[in-house]
Amino acid sequence: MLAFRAYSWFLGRRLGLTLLTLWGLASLVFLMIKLMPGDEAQMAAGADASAAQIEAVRERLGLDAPVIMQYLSFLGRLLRGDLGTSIVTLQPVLADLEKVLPSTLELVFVAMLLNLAVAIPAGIIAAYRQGGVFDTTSRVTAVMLGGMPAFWLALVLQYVLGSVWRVVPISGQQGYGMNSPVVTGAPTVDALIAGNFAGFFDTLHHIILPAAVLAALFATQIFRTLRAALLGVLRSDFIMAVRAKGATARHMLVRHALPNSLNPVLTLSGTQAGAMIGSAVLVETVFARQGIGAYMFNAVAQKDAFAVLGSVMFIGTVVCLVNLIVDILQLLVDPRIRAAQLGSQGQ
Amino acid sequence: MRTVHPMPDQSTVTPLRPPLVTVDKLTVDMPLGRSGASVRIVDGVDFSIGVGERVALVGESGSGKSLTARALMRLDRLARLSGRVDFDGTDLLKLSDRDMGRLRGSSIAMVFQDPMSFLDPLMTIGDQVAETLRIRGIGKAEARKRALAVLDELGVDRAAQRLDAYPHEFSGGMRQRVVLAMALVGEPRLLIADEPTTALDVRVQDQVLDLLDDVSTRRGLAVLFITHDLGVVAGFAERVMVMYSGRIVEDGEVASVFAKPSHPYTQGLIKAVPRIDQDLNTLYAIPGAPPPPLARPGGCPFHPRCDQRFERCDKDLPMLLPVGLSRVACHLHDGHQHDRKGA
Amino acid sequence: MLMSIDSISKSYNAFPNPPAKVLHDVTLNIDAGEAIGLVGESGSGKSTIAKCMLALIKPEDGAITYDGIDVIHAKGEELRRFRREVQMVFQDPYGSLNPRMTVEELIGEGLLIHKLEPTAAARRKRVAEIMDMVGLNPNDMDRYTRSFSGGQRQRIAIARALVIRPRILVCDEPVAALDVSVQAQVINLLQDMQKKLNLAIVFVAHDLAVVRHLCEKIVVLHKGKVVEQGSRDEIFGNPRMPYTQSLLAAVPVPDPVAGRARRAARRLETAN
Amino acid sequence: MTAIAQPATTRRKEGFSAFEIFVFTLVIALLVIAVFGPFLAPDSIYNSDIANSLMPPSAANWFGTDDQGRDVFWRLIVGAQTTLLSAFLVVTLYSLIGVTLATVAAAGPRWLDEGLMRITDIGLALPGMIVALGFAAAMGASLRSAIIAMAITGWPITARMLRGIMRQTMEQPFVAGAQVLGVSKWRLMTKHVLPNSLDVLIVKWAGDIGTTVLVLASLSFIGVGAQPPSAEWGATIAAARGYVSTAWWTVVAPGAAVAITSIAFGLLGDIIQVRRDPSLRGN
Repeated sequence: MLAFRAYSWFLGRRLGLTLLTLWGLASLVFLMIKLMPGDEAQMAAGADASAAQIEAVRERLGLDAPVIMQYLSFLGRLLRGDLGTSIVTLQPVLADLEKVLPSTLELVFVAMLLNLAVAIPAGIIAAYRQGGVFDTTSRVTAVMLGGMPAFWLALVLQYVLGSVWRVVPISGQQGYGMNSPVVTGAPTVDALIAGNFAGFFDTLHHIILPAAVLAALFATQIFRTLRAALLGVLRSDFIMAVRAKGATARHMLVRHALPNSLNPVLTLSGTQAGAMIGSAVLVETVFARQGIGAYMFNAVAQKDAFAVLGSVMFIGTVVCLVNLIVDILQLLVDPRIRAAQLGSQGQ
Repeated sequence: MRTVHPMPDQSTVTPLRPPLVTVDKLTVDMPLGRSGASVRIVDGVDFSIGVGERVALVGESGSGKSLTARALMRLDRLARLSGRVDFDGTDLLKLSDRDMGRLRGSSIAMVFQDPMSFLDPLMTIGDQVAETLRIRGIGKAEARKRALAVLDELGVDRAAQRLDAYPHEFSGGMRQRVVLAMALVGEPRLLIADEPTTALDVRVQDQVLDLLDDVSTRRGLAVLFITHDLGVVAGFAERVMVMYSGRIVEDGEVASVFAKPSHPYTQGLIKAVPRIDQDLNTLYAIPGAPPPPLARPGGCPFHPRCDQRFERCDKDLPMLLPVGLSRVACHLHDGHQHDRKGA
Repeated sequence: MLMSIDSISKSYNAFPNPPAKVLHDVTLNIDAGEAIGLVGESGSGKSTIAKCMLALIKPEDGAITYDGIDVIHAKGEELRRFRREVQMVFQDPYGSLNPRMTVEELIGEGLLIHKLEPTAAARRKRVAEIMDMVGLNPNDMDRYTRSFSGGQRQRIAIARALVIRPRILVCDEPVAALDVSVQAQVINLLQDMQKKLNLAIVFVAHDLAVVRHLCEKIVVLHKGKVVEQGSRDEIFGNPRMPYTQSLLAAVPVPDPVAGRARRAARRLETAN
Repeated sequence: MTAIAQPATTRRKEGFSAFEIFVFTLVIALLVIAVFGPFLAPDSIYNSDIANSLMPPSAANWFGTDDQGRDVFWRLIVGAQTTLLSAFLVVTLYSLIGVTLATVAAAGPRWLDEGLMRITDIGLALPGMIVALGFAAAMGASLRSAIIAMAITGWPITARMLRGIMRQTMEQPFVAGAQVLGVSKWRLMTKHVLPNSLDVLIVKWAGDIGTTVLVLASLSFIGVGAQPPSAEWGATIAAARGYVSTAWWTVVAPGAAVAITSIAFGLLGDIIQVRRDPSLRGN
């Protein structure tokens, strides 16, 4: 009974916080719109709109009303899914973004896999042989990678691996003639649905470098967090008790230190899943991939302010929802994290 | 450089029983940062523990008592050890890590001060107690059965149902029983107990002491009991060793040490403890404080606080020498008392 | 009667679990100049009572009165007088002194904030006097507490509390973290100060032997309730409540003969 | 009761390792370049010289020239000032916001603390760079916009961390001691709580400079930060982006400058942290 109460309390709190965050995000975006220099109606209508068109937009957006009314109607429009209209594509921003979201999610998914697949084993080995050659090299690598600008790393690797060595395609998401019918919008998935295996491997070939660049940035954080957590646990008292039982170093690490260190890593990777969507802005455009990052980049380049702010609202919302899902998954999947999250009221 | 005494039998009190562990000139150095410098926490300790004997090691903070105990099991990975620790004919300090690992838990086991921080919060009690056996390749069912038997023996209520409970679901006294079960399940011959009752309330402490008393009698288990509480020593141990500043300063039968302590530090310590069974106007207070390991005074380390010090005390380090049935490291007792009269 | 605590209760919020009640209708009185011991095991609520007496936390029910001041609702000048006249010493000699203040700043802070000495020079002189009184070297005034031992720190803490001449000193396990050989120094100092300054001391402890040594009046607590209270002779010579008896019986004695006899008797009792 | 307790009395000063000296030298060199760089650079780097554009590295132009024929090396030296000064400004601004909010939250009544921390939670849950990008784009893409945008999105971590530490410090017995003595709330916070909580922030500060240099360069690259012809490093990379296959040095040099600066300040933060708490050594 108590557990049920604790669960619903946790879930309720988590949901409430997500709603609060979305409201905060909406308010920030509204503030951004108000910060824009110049006449909002003029901007929304586009540079070569006639006076009548501008007035029509002013009317539609209710820009003559007091700010508080404007704010409320802005929130109302958001609730109806209206993120504004791009002055370049003349399409609703939401419609534009929905088209490219799967491609970004695909990139983030692959990057997340790479991130965890590299960082977690590396963190474990580094902690297991603290101060050894592997530990030292991987720490130096982590420091270097963590300090490099992601977009620059993308440019350099693209040049070296794509142009000079030709190991991977320079850009795009699939080779010429490899297209599969668009179903989901994520190229790898579409290729699989079409049964186009050559196309599937081609899309993987295209995604590997962008995903690796995106992953590099985040893998350094996972590596450092896991390694520090493992070493911290290895220094704790109960590890001495396990030593006193005659356990080997390996047994201590796998059976005791690792389970006790995973919590911060899982929490971090949850946050990272969201942050990666934001960081796609830095990578997608370099590799000429479709996606919300590239969309946003182009919007900035074309001074399409409503598309930029619509994207901010959209990405922020996706990040919040991803964080919420990851938190709930953590709670459901691992009973240990459940215990830690809900607190232990034993005795 | 100190002279090495070639006759170990002279500098060791003969235990009542055949010796199980003989420690000879054990030193423990802890590194300071990465500069390569280190500080000597335990400075040449000699003692032995007989089969089934209960020995208390008493000392204050910085005396090196805990590190001495851990050194017997080589538990501190950073510590640099030298000397000999002879257990059943093998020098533990010379064993490979793998062989030492085999000995831990099965021949020598340890219980610790704060049971909660010495239990893995994410593993069930049953698994933690059985782990000692599982590490040695004993099957899951068998290990669980024996874990249950030990928990029962130690008076854990409804042990069978609670095998799958986690440490946070136990009270302080029960946790100490679990830690004790973890130590005893491998049927060791020596149990090192590092302040096992310090964090407990008196009534629980009393129960744990009774338990330890029973188990050691029943199993013929030798116990090295580390504590700072002289009351606990008097009620539990047969022999007491008093440590000060990294050295043993007095070692003897509990009855004779308490009745007639020889070292001024032991004398002061016994007089300084407030007693539940007596009214005193003022407690005897030893002036000053125990020195931190980096600032140990030369000569006898106790001399700055000693009310019986004389000329030699700040110059020569007293050796631990036989005095009656005990051993004492004090210039008052090393056969040069006439020096003092002359001074 | 200097301070009276009248049936106070206190619970702690443990949301989402139900609140935990740690004090149930606790009543006790403190007279000027007396030393009173609050003893109990962990979870007995003894430290919570000390915090209530110092107005660090507020009980939900009941009243605390100090020399005509309603402590729970005191404000302004009344609260200032209460803060000047009721002081405390903590258990942890390492955490109880601000590491970024010199000994002079630490001990002189009370004089400064209560404006008891107008000039820095006068404050300095008072600090030197009190340091001398508690057995510290006044030349150490400009040092930070980092390099002081646990016992010296407790002396600093006592000097810091006593320099503004309080009438009640609440000591929460002041010797529990000290080495045995140093513990006696601090106990003797407290005893000394109590007599010299006609100070009322509230001594919170789990160690009955220390309490017996220091306090004329003893209050035994168990699970947030007062189980028994009385004079030293009553509690130690003729305890009435079974809880008090079991508590006393469990205290180890540093004497092998007496200690073994006590334990044997006790085990016989539990066996029956 | 362990023998090796008593950290206070056994604390010792240790010398600096070669690695630490290397990092200090690097940081100091960067600061010196940032302060004096613009005074040393030849005037020619402000004018374009199309005849000499995209020349590879040589004795005359160590890092080659860019598409405008300007010397890449000297533009980096000049850009160091813009880049580092902006980063310092950003970190100082958001630290001030963070410290103020944390102090108010820690000292204030429960409802205020709760309210401020929920606002902080919102800030923490949002992707900082995206929100900063939005602000900068809305205010009109410029270095000034990017700095303001980063300052108003950067404070939540500082505020959350410091508030946590201050709450911990307030649990320390010496704070209760000061309360019993009757010190005012102002004195309690400024004299007892803040001084014992701030040093963690100083460690974070060094690392934050490194991170800020990175994010600032990213914003400039996306186009909402410094605009060409600014010598700010991110803007330089953005401007040179199209020449990566024909003149790699125009991209590699400024990116390396960003990386070295961010790594140097990150390492500085690590060193200070290990010095404060030697048990972290090797992390």
